[in-house]
Amino acid sequence: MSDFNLIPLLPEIFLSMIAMGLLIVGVSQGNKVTPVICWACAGGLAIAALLLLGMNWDTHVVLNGMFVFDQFAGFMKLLIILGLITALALSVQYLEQEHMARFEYPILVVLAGVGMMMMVSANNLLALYIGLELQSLSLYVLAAFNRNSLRSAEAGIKYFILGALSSGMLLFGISLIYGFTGSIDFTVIGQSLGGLETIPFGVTFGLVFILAGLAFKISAVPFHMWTPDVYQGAPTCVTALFAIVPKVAAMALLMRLLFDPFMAAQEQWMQIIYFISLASMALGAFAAIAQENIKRLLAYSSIGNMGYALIGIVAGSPEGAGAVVLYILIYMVMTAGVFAIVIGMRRENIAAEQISDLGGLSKTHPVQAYAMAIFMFSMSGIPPLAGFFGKLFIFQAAVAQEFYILATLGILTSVVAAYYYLRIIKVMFFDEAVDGFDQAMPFARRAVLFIAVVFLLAFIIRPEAIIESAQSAASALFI
Amino acid sequence: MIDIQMEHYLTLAALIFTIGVFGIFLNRKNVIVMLMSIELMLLAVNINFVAFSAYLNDLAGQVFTMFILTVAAAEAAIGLAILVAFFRNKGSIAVEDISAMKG
Amino acid sequence: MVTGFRDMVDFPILSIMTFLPLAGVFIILMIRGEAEDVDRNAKHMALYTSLFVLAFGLFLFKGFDGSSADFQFVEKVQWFSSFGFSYHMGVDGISVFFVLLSAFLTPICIIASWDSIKTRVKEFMVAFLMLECLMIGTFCALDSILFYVFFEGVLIPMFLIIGVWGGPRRVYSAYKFFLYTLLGSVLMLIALLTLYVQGGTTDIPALMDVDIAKNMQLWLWLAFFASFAVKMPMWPVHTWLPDAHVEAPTAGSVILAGVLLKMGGYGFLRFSLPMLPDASLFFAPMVFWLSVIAIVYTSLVALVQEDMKKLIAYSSVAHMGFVTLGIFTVTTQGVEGAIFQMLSHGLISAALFLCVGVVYDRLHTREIGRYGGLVNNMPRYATVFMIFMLGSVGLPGTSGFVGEFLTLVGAFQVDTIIAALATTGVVLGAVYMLLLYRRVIFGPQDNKDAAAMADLNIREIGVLVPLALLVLWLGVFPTTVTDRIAPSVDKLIRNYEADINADPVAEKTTIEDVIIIPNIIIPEGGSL
Amino acid sequence: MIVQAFAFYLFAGILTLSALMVITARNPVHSVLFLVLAFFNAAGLFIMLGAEFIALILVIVYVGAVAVLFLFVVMMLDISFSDLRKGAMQYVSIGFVIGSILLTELIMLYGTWQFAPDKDQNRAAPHVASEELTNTEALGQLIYTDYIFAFQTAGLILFVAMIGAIVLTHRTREGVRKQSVSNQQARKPSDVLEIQKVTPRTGV
Amino acid sequence: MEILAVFAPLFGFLIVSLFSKQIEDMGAQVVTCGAMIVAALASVALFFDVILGGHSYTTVLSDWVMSGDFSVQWALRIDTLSVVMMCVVNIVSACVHVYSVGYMSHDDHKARFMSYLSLFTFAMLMLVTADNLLQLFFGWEGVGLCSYLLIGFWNHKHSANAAAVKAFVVNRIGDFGLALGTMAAFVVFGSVEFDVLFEQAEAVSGDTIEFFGFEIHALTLVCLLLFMGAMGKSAQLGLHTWLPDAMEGPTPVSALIHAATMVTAGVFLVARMSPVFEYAPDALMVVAVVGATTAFVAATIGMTQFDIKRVIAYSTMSQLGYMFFALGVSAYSAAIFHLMTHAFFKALLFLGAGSVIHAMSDEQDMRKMGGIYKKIPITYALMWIGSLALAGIPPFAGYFSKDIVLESAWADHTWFGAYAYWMGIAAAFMTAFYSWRLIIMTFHGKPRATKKVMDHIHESPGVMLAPLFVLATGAVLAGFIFYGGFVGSAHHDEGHAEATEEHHVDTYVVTKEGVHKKEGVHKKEEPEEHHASWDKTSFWGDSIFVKHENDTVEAAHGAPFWVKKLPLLMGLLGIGLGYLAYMFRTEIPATMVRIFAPIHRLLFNKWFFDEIYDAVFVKPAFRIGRLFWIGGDQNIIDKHGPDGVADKTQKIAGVLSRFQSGYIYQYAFVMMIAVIGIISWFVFKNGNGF
Repeated sequence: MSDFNLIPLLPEIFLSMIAMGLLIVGVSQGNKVTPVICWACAGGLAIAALLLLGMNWDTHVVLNGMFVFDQFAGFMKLLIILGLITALALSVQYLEQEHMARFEYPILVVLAGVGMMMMVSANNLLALYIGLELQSLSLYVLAAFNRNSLRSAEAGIKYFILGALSSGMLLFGISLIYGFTGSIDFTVIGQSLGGLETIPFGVTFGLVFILAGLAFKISAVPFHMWTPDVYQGAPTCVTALFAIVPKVAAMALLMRLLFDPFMAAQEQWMQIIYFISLASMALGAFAAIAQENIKRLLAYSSIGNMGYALIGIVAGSPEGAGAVVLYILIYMVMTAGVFAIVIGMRRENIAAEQISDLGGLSKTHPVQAYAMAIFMFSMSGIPPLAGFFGKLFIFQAAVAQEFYILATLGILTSVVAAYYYLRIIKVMFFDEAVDGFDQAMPFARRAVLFIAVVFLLAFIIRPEAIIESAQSAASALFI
Repeated sequence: MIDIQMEHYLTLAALIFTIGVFGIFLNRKNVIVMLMSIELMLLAVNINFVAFSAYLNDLAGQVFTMFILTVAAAEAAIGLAILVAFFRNKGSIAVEDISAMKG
Repeated sequence: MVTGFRDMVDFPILSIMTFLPLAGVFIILMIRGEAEDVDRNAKHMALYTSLFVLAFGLFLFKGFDGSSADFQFVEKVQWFSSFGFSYHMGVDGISVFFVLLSAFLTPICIIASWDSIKTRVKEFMVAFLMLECLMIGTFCALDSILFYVFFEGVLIPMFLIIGVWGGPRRVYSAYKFFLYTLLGSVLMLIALLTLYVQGGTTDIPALMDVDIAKNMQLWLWLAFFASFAVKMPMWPVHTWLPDAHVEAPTAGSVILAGVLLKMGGYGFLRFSLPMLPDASLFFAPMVFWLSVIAIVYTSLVALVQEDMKKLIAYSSVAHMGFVTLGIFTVTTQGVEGAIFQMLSHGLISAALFLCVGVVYDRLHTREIGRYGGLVNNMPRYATVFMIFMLGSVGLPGTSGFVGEFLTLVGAFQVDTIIAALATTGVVLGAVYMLLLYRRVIFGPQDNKDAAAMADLNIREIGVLVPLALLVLWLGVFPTTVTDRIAPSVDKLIRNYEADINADPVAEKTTIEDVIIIPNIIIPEGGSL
Repeated sequence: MIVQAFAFYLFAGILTLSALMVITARNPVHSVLFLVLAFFNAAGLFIMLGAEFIALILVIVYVGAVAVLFLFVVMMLDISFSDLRKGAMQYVSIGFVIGSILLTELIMLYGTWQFAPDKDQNRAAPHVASEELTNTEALGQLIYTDYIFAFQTAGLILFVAMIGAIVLTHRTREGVRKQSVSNQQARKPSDVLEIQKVTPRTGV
Repeated sequence: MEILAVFAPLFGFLIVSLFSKQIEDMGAQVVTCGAMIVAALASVALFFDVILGGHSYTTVLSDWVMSGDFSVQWALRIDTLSVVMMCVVNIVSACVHVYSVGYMSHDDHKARFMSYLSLFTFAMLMLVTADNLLQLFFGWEGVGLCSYLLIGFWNHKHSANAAAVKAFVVNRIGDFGLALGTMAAFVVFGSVEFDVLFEQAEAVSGDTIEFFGFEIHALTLVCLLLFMGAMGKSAQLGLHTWLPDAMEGPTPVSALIHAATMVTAGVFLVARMSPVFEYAPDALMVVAVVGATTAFVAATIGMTQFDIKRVIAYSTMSQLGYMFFALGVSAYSAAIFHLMTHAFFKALLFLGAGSVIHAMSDEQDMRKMGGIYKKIPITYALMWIGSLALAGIPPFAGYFSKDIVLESAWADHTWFGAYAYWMGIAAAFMTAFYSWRLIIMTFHGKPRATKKVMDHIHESPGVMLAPLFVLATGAVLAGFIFYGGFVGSAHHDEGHAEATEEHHVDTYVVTKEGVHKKEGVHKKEEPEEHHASWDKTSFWGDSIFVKHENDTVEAAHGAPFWVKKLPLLMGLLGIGLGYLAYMFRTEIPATMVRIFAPIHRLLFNKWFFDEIYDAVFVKPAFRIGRLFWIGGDQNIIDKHGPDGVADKTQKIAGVLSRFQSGYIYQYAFVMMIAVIGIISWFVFKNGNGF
């Protein structure tokens, strides 16, 4: 066991320990310490991030080729950890308000995070599956976490059943790949496929099933159907988590899978992703228009945004991959900001989830309204906000590979999408004011809001550092 | 036909997988049957893995199967737990009742 | 004097003009205190900021070397270095006057809104200063991505200005404005990216030297056209303009008509002509016909309007028809005339909207029939209104004439039918403007409340008279402008002709060339 | 050979039929029982393929734990199953078409199944001759070495499953008297007992 | 000097419009009249300078439009043609200014009125001194603007506003041609400067230009387009409808703008462009035909109108027709001559009519006048003078100019020359007839006005009469004095003295009768001196160019006797008929009307031009405008464009939203279909792989 080297797993191990340790604390102290545990988990995540940063980011493949740590993994894990911290920060007050402050919540979040990090580092179909399931199972529970709420439970059921179905497909695909190449190791599969003149049908079938499974995780059309319902039904803090983090992991996994072992089958997967991307953008744009519930709307928005990110994958170039990473990063920030506001939409301590509840926000809470406007303009890709650059690089990558039609259709759907983003702005700024929300915005949410706004506004000024790290992260996939 | 080849196992797995898929979207009344359909799908996958494992003469497939079994058990536990939570709220686990959210 | 400014090349005057308004925005955001004080201080701050920008604009004008066709006051800084974009600013004869126009109109708008904006004054001022920043930036940017950032960013403050401070149908109009223009611009974005990929740079001066394959040019041209045609706006994508104008507050209409529409024309001059000469040649007849249709069609529509702003809005479409016509003649007169027409229209239509705003502030209606005989109680108003009305009609001696006439001279050299048809627009223009003037200013005073309106106050005079003087000055001494734009226009046309002549297959472009889709879906080896 | 074929077709036939019954049985309890039957037959197939350990695990874990869990929940939830198939027929035809397409394609695929030319070098854990090592031993060697990562993570998954099941279903019932050992232990006589001197004939 | 002559009115305008509050009405009147008189004197001085001194020149003021090859300067071109025009404009304008002081004495907006008059004068001067087509266009539109402002001066009247807009718009239609002509000139000549045009006219006379898909003789096109402008401004048939309506303006305006100056701008334009027109014979033909027809049609209408100013307006139109056919037969100098004399007598008639109207308490309908000649004898006398001049009775100015015009037409020896001649003769008869119809209806017969009005009638004040006298002097003398210079024969190119001799002789021959009469009435002081150097060649210098073979003015001098005398005869007959019908046998008009009812209706309704235009252009324009707006913009573009797309989008959104049914099995179904679909895609795309 020459590669029994656990150093690259340090953050994961640390976080598992934290989770288990805090579970013991929770069990002994009861639910009243939930906030403490939340913050402790956040702290643990922060330490994990520091560990991550302190590590050697050169490529390491350890544990019998199961686990890879490279720049890409490091960068994506960093995003995941930051996303988790954000999600936790947004949750604390909400849990109390909704009377679901149970200490398992942060534990499950951290465990889901561990699963995601494993997905990012998976270098083996088995590791992929295991990591994915660790993440998924945690998230199933979180979706149903408010067990006194019918909607939450329903969200849990839907997410679970469809998730299990998608896992089944994923596994079926994996079995076919295994059956063809005789291996479940990414490197070996890649070499094996690379030596072929044509990709046999077995692999194509397997690829289709695997992509179906992963497309489910990033909620890409037509494997998206769970998303609106789950986003709406799950407790808002969980929705925030769903929107912010798991997609990073799933997208990272998808990228590693496609660019590493299946690069040789690019012609095949590109067609699939092409279709999925287009369908996601279109559906995300059109279906959101009819929504009244802001969480549902954000669900469709996330579907659409994943469609854009997938364009970068279709391009199949290092620039494309870098664009995807950057897009995901910017999308995360925007989503975090949006949820910092959505989670605070409460009137007389009851969550207000309708878009119309935002009416006249610019009069009652101008700061929130302007922040929200910035997020919305950014999401619709209007410069000079960061969201524009996310799209810009994506489309640049597509155009560079001469995917003109995809780029054009994509950008046209972004106009349709702008329509519903504008609607939120319209409600906030043009409509008559309804009663203001319950005041008290805790520090954590304010901080998230502030950071998101500053990021989106300031991205244009000094973007180089972020862009370069995203690009070098993505380029690690292409070595 | 007499000589049992890998293709036989694979075909069987495909059949079971299809039945599992069928079970999911043909079912109207009972979520538990859906969960069982998923178990069938996983079983099909397992058959695939074991068959390949045997014909490749490689144990990795069997290892994979083992982990699938493990995860499937965990999944079943969580699935049933969610189901119970839902039942407590709704008093039903009919599939058609799980549609409060749509649009 | 000029050499003195030459020495100041390092002085980043364009950046200062562009971003000074943002500094004003920050200061305004810092203002705290009683609501009234905040409003007042915000107004003052905005005004001073915009006046500072204007002062810098005058320095710019003074320091601009009108005999050179090069880009001047160039600043270039690395920006998005990994993509090779750069923060590249500079002006040449084509853009410098648009910068000045923006800097000139903003303080006017702020003064014009002094009393008429009563709610959310602070936000309004912030929006306006942001708008100024983006407008000036658009005309200074020499990097295509930077250009796009400014060009598109304008939508944000404008959307809010129409939506928040607009009239009863403001939501519809704001949406229409935003989505329509966004739809056009995103296609341009694709074109810009394609240019970037083809040329390997986003630097506008460098892109002008990039040769692009013919059928690719055609597609790119169409993409640019989608954006600029909507922005201009050209027929038949003009319908957002009347709505936006009608609903926008006065200052919003002023900026919309005064500056934003010009971005389309500027874009044609910056991108379509120099970068895609073959395609421009190919599509010129289409542009001509669309322009002529715009001129005649919208003039006729303007004839039957009952809403003053709508009438002026339609007249804007007609006037911008001359601009597109002039640009695509690619003759010295046509192009210079188009630029001049844009500047002149920037002043005149802005002033006309201000004039409408004056009476709207008093009576809160824009319906023509509600007014009448204003010459009796508002003689000063009648006088300035007349000057702008005549400018709009294109009376010689006003700036409107020079631009229109030059574009027509340009058009006549290329296609007499087009020129003749376009000239009918001059006649129709006279009809609807005179009818408007007659119904509003002359005639019996049937409406008591209209008859009781007070004449212009000092603030309104301060807004309108400079505009009037400029309109007259440019009408009598247009060389103030044309001399300075001539070198750049010459260069543009020389390069265009060189490009056209360099390409042996340029003469015959058939529709098949357009239809052949370049290897679009899949890179070579692909199979979709 | 014949025996093998016979066994395969027997197991496969029963497996398929019971799988069908799982999804068509009116009574969920029957479904669960058919599922158990299916698992048994699958285990038989696994043994035929030489995967004894997996076969046993399937019986023990699935039949012993998972199926029983299902049974338990089905019974607990007390589900009525009167009109289970109402409305299902509208999807049957199209579902059948879809299903047959999938099946046809998969079978066509298997009919021409090929392995990668370099599959023998790709093997991660070549099966050592069974004389030296039983299937169980071989697997055991693998999961604690090469697959330790997956093994540990599987542990985490089960951990999550535990937490999940508890957090979703465990209820602290109000009004139920429960023994609190620590309270009992912590109780001091002085807290609950008051010794009063009772003066005779005066009452308390 | 030319600066003074041109810019003094502008100065007056600026002072008055900027400081109207400070200087008040009185100051405004003083400033504008003063400036005008100064300008008039300056232009007379220029006249002598240019014509006697014989040097024409161009003063460049500044650059105007410079764009590539298209370069135009602000410049004052001073040559005979322009100084003649300047004199006419400035003198008439000065008269009108002074007259207005009296005429507008009851108006509230005196200062505005005076400033507009001054602005008009300035614009007119810019027009006549232009040295390029564009500056001419500037003045051209400038006078149009002032015309608009002044017609609509009484802006509380709907009719005045309507007339003002109509005037501007119809003029604009003409300007459409002028603008296109300017562009065409630029394309043909590469410049719009007169010097270049004139120099190169011969060189490019063979060129053609593509216009509306046809290859057209370039110069013909240029000239016709320019002539279209002239038609608009000079109210030639087709574009004349604004002129009668323009009588809504105050009478001084009618006198200045719609009789003496602005309407003659078209004549000036063609004369100015004579070097070009000479090479475009087809264009000349059109000019002649249009002019002749206008002369006739306008005269027919003039016979039936009752509004005193409208009658004069139609007569103006008719006289303009004379000028145009003169131009059309290359008799440019004759046209300008008639222009000048006409300016005097027509301004006189208008101002006289104004005086009448003023006296009649703003009554303009002749049917409500009559029998007032005793109350306003001076006006009566002046009207007589004007009418005599108009009717072409010697020795009044009109006689000289009208005759030379008609003779030139005859002398052209072309079909259109003959056409013009006969039309002109007919018009001359009608002109005389309606002139006396006017005089008699207005001044003679029984008073038809109310008693109150009659009591109120009074002679105009001195400030109004003085200008009338100036104009009357012109109306009487101008023809005789200037005949030699403007149109006098100069077919010998030898010596000056000889030419003068010949000229004298010629003059006597041609105008024997006129001179006789004239000698009886007036002393002549200066003419000899002038005559000494006056013949038309030296007079015009190179400001007018006539190809030798086209020199009809020269040829006119040799016209047969009947040709020369027929106009006079017709004038006398007309006067006689006028007397007969309205003085003595007053039932005749009514009888005539009854007999020729259809024709009368046609004439009375001005040949239905307004109605036809209204039905063909105005109404349809509005209808089309509304159609484009409602039908085009709203129901097609918006409905299928943005709004339609928005609706479709909403619908799609609704469908997609309904598709999201909330049922798990459906979601699963979609997922499976997708997977199977994708697989099938690969299978069917390259199914041979199996």
